[in-house]
Amino acid sequence: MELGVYFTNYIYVIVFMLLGVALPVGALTFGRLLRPNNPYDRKLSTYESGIEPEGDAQVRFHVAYYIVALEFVIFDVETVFLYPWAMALGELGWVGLNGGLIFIAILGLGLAYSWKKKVLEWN
Amino acid sequence: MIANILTLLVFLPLAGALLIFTIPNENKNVIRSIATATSLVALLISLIVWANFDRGASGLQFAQLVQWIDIGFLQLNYEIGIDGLSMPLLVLTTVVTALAIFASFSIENRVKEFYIWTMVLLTGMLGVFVALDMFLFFLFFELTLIPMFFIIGIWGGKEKVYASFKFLVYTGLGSAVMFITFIVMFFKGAQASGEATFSMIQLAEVFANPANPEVLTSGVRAALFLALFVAFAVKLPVFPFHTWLPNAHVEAPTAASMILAGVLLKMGGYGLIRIGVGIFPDQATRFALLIAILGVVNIIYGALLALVQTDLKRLVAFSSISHMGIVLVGIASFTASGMQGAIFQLVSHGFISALLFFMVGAIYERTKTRTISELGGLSKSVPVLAGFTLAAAMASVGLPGLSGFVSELLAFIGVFGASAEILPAAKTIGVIAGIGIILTAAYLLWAMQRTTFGPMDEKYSGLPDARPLEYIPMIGLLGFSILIGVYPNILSDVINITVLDILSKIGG
Amino acid sequence: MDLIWIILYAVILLGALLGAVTYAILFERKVIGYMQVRPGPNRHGPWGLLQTIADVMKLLMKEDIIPTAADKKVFILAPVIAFVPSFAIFATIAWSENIYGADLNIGVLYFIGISSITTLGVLMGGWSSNNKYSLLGAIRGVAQVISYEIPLVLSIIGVVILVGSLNFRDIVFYQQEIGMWLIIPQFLAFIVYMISAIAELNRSPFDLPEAESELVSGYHTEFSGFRFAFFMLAEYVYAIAISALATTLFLGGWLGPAFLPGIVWFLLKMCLFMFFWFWLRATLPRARVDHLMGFGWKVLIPLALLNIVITAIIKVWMG
Amino acid sequence: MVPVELFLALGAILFCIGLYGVLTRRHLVIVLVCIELMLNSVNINLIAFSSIGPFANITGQVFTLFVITLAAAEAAVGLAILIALYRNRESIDAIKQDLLRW
Amino acid sequence: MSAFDANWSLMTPEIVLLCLALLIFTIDFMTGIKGSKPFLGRLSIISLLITAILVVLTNNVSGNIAQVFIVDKFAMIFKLIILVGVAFVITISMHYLEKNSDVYQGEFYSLLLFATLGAMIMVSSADLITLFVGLELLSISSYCLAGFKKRNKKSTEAAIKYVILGGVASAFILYGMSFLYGLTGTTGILEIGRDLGALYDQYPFIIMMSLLFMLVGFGFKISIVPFHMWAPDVYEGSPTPVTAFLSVVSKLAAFGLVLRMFIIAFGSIFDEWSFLLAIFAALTMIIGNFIALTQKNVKRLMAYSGIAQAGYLVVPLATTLTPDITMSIIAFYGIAYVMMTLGAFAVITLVTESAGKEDISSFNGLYYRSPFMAIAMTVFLVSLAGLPITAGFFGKVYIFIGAVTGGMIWLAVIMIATSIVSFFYYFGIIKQMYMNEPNENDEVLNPPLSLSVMVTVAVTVTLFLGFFPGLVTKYFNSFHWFF
Repeated sequence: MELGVYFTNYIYVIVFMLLGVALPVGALTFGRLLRPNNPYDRKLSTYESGIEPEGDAQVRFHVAYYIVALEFVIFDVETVFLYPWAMALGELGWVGLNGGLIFIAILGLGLAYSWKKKVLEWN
Repeated sequence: MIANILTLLVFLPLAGALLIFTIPNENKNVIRSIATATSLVALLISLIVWANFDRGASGLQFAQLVQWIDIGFLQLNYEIGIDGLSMPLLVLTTVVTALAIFASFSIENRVKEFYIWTMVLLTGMLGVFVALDMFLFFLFFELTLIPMFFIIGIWGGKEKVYASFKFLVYTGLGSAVMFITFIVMFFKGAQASGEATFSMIQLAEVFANPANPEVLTSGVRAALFLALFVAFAVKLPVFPFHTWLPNAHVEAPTAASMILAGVLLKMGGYGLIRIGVGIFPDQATRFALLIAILGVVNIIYGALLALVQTDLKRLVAFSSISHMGIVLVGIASFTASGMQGAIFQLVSHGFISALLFFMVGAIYERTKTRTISELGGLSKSVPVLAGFTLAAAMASVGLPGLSGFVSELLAFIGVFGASAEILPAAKTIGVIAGIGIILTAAYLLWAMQRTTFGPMDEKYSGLPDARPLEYIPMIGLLGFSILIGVYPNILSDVINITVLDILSKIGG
Repeated sequence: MDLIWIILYAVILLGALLGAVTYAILFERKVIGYMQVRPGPNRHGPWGLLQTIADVMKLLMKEDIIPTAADKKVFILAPVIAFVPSFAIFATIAWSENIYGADLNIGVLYFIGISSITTLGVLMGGWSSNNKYSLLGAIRGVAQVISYEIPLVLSIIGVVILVGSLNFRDIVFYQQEIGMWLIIPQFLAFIVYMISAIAELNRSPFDLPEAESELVSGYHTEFSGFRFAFFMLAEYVYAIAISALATTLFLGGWLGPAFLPGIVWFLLKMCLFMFFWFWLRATLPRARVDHLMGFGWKVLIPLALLNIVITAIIKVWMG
Repeated sequence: MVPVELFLALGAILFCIGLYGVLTRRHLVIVLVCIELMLNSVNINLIAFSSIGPFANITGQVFTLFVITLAAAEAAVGLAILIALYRNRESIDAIKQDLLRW
Repeated sequence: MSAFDANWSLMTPEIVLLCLALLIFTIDFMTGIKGSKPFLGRLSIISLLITAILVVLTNNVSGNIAQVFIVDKFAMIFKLIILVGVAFVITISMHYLEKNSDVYQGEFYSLLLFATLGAMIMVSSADLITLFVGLELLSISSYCLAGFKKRNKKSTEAAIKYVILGGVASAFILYGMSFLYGLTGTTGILEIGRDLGALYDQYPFIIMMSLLFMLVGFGFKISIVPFHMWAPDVYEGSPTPVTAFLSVVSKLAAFGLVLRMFIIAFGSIFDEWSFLLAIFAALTMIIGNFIALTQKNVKRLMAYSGIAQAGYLVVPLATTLTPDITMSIIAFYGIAYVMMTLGAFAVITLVTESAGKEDISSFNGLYYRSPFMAIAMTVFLVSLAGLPITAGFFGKVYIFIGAVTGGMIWLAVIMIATSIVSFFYYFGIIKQMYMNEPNENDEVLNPPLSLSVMVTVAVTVTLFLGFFPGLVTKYFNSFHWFF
């Protein structure tokens, strides 16, 4: 049964993931037996180069980070389309090529736009 | 020339409006002259029509039919024509409007707009009286709405905005009901005859055809007729749809009040006779009692309220309501004289109420008050104005020799002669209506007594009397009233055959 | 029955990876040491072979500190989230013609998809620590990783166009078929891939998120003991994975002269890449953050797009 | 074989959770996330139909690709607007966005 | 027929518009982002006109691309309406942007063009996927446009509300679509329409649910009650030309979508949804008109007015008529709606930008300040109110007659009754213009030539269609609307 093979492959994936979880859990549990445990306030305080931590650390980020995130979302999702296209290009022929090139051209235009708008400049 | 004369008449004022539009604001006198000239030409044309009207022929004259809009299942025609019913009203419209324009020379602000709107209004009113296609009728009916809204709203008195909106919404609602009814009639007609038309004449035939009982059941006809009645009742106005009228009349500028009372109300009565009775004669007779009772209520209610008014213009406004009741009673009698009385009343009230409003306006212009108790002794300070006011009041009361008398007399003859099948309690109704007439005499005479006679207030001593220009509307309107009063044949000549036509449908 | 084999395969691979990471770290320290003309670790065991093991033991016995200000649940979860995907990637790597785990038809996509989850672990770690350095480090790290992920992903598309499949084995078979490693027709893609891979791995010269001089230790400042170890482990496992991917995509996977078995060729090529990473670290200074971001967006992405266009045209042209 | 109804139920549950979140949450980022959840429930439906539906074919998966993309685009725009909003108002609490009321 | 041997030339207008939009976009960022760029506005208008010409030229024959993209009379008329509408919106924008220099002009125009493209794809699509892509292209561009004044608190708030509710609406539409796909195994609207009748006997509940979900989503997009809550907020906050765009182009395009979806895909189960739509239409007309009465902000007022107008537009869809007649009615009203609403928005933009506030009182004494604009506005408002002799009047008459023909007299009566209610607020503005004195600091308005020309065109068409509706309707009646 073809579906069987198909799913077997994913059983690999699941096993790997479970093992991946098991290792840190096991190691940390095992480590508990070995390691000392002597917490006190000073030790548990946040590290801030030795001085008293000041204010909340979860501060606002510079807006550039958001913009990078947005750019990423756009371009990353665009690649979602490029993968199937790339795979099937052999059969799609010229029609497929034209479509893809238009797509990439628009993508490139978007990139040029953000470039020109200085979104890509850090600071 | 004669063939297209109605079209010319209807759209002439519109052309005048366009001409005025091109004149700069500052040239007030030029604008006034154009408006006057236009209205006078319109008057002239209407008189030509009057002269050429074949008094002996039944049916429509000067008819014209042009296909206008064709939307597949919906054909609209530009179908116009007049008969004895619309002829007098056409002349009434041109006369009152022309005289109202004379009366409006005192308006100084935004003259251009005023005359543009007046001209548009004139087109609308004339259109209503000549339209034979119901859709066209509706269009013209609506066309009167916007100009009047503006005229009341811009040039009106203190409460002008309230009054204009009340006018807009009431009459708008009336139009909506009318429109819905028209469309339903259109569909029912199409269902019955297979031919989709808005033509009043064709529809009248379709609806009169007894071969269409399944589609046009008595219930459907009754509903349609009542809906039409409500629609026109707003305009006429019939109690309880009358509340817009006092506001609108009181707040409107003199000229607009004249047109409003003189012509606009007549559109309601005209519509009722033309479409309501014309297409649903059987239903009209069926509801004759209802119409008559409403008419009586109108008469009494209007008169009673007029009795307690302190504001002269308001009093005149309520007298209009009262007088319109007579139209209803006249129609409800379904006799030749009753119907004639109704039409006579429409015309005669057009002249008289216009005159009354003009007089009130003229007095107000001088004394700056309309409160009855503050006036007094006007006959001493402004004898000519007081005289004409008195004459107008007398005409309104129905003094013999004036038009009011003729119409009331005809209506009463009609009521008392009505067949018992159609109008059961005719005599009672007649008597109660008669009481209403007495009340009319009471409030008008009382008001006259308090305003024109009595001791003269010192502050009114130096008031100027009628200006030459004011003589034109005064004499004109009173003249027509007297003319009809002493020579009613001039009108009944024209009306007669049409009235008989209408009555013949009732099968009486 | 199958399941047992699968588990066995996974366990063996895990063991191998742990060993590989252990010695990769040693390898790195040695390589850099020699390059800087010093011996590197040499006290524990012959040539310092036991150095990393000692380090691991030390980490295992370190006290486990979770700062009071930290968001405890996320803090505990973060290293696991960072490690699991980097290990799960290996489920699909084909070591040789016959040694492979999941033979996924979407292998490359799986690789890319799973590997980007690691970023989440980094972000969670940085954020949950409630420490300014950690947060800044994490944010910077994420910004860098996602910026370079795009050219990385785009560069692979060139290969996909040529091969017409996302399966790792198909990719290698294709190279066998045309008798050429894809590094030759896809040289541009290879360059883009290499550079973005370095940034993806947060390795020098793009190791800004961990810039000790500026941010103490980046996102894992507050992590200690084995929690810290798992971040490090994830990093190295990921480095191996990227090397394995590069090997498959560009260097013909297990292909090589027949005197050595395929898997050995594969591992050798992987080691070459590993060495390359370490070499760079010893050689190049750290890049400036604005240069870094600008480079990715303004140079690598256009280059990758250009590569796709050229490859696509050639592919269709050739039929 | 897993019946398609189970996937549909999962989709429905996700959709409801998303809708509930949109309606009740005050933090606008979470609201946006909930919208994503709703869109993903659609994806589950489509994929389920596409693989084990009564008329299983590839179209559903293609549709899913588009949904994912457009969801991402929408999220991107939503977040961008959110940033602008935050800069203007110093708050992304849904309840506090009340300049526009009648 | 597959996509490979399809007649792609059918898509010429869209492709050309895309290229031109990208060109404008490129020119914009190549010439620096900021600064006044009226030439881009002019270029955009020219692009739209070119596209409009192409739309007419390529629509001689009906055709389709792989059953995904359809070209028929329906698409043609809607595209023309959309293109003309956008051209008007851009004319308004050019004036607006001159007054608001903080807005990035080129982006504004190109976003408008992209949105237009989305709208065009929407009305031409015959596949759920294409349809959805078009819808989102339009929606996402609109979200950006709504928040275009990014330093303005109201604008960003409007945008975020729009994004959230738009997103939810999209989710609803998609959720409904997913079931439709699942049951039929296809996303082609024509095929769905063919299969649905039979399937409905089998799965009435699921199909009804799918339909309801889509109705909710589409209801949001065309802002019918009870899914209208976003519209007033978004309309008020958005820059005025964007409000115009949303209330006209966006709404009509979404409406085109609804029509194609309901007439073609759900046509075979008409009886199941027509009454529901009728109720929605009635609610929309009633609530839209009544709430509009209380509005003091002119854009908000136009929003409620737009909601009410959407109600009128739904009426023909809910009545039993042949699709061709339904379409004639809607198309006629659509044209009238574009002309009167955009004309009104042109005047509103002029007035509010000069006054610096959006209160209705900014219309005080407009007649003294610019008689032409006041008269034009009067024509538009009278048309919106549905009084003769204007395009709006005949549009309503047409709808009304359609409703009566279709046997929904009660709906027709509600329509007329609510029209009367609308007199209050439309004439309220007229009152401000004619019966109030101008505000203290208001000066004489000097509209730019382009705006005057646009308003003139709108007035002319509004009046012309009022006098001679037959010319257009005769043409429409000769159509076979759907492919």
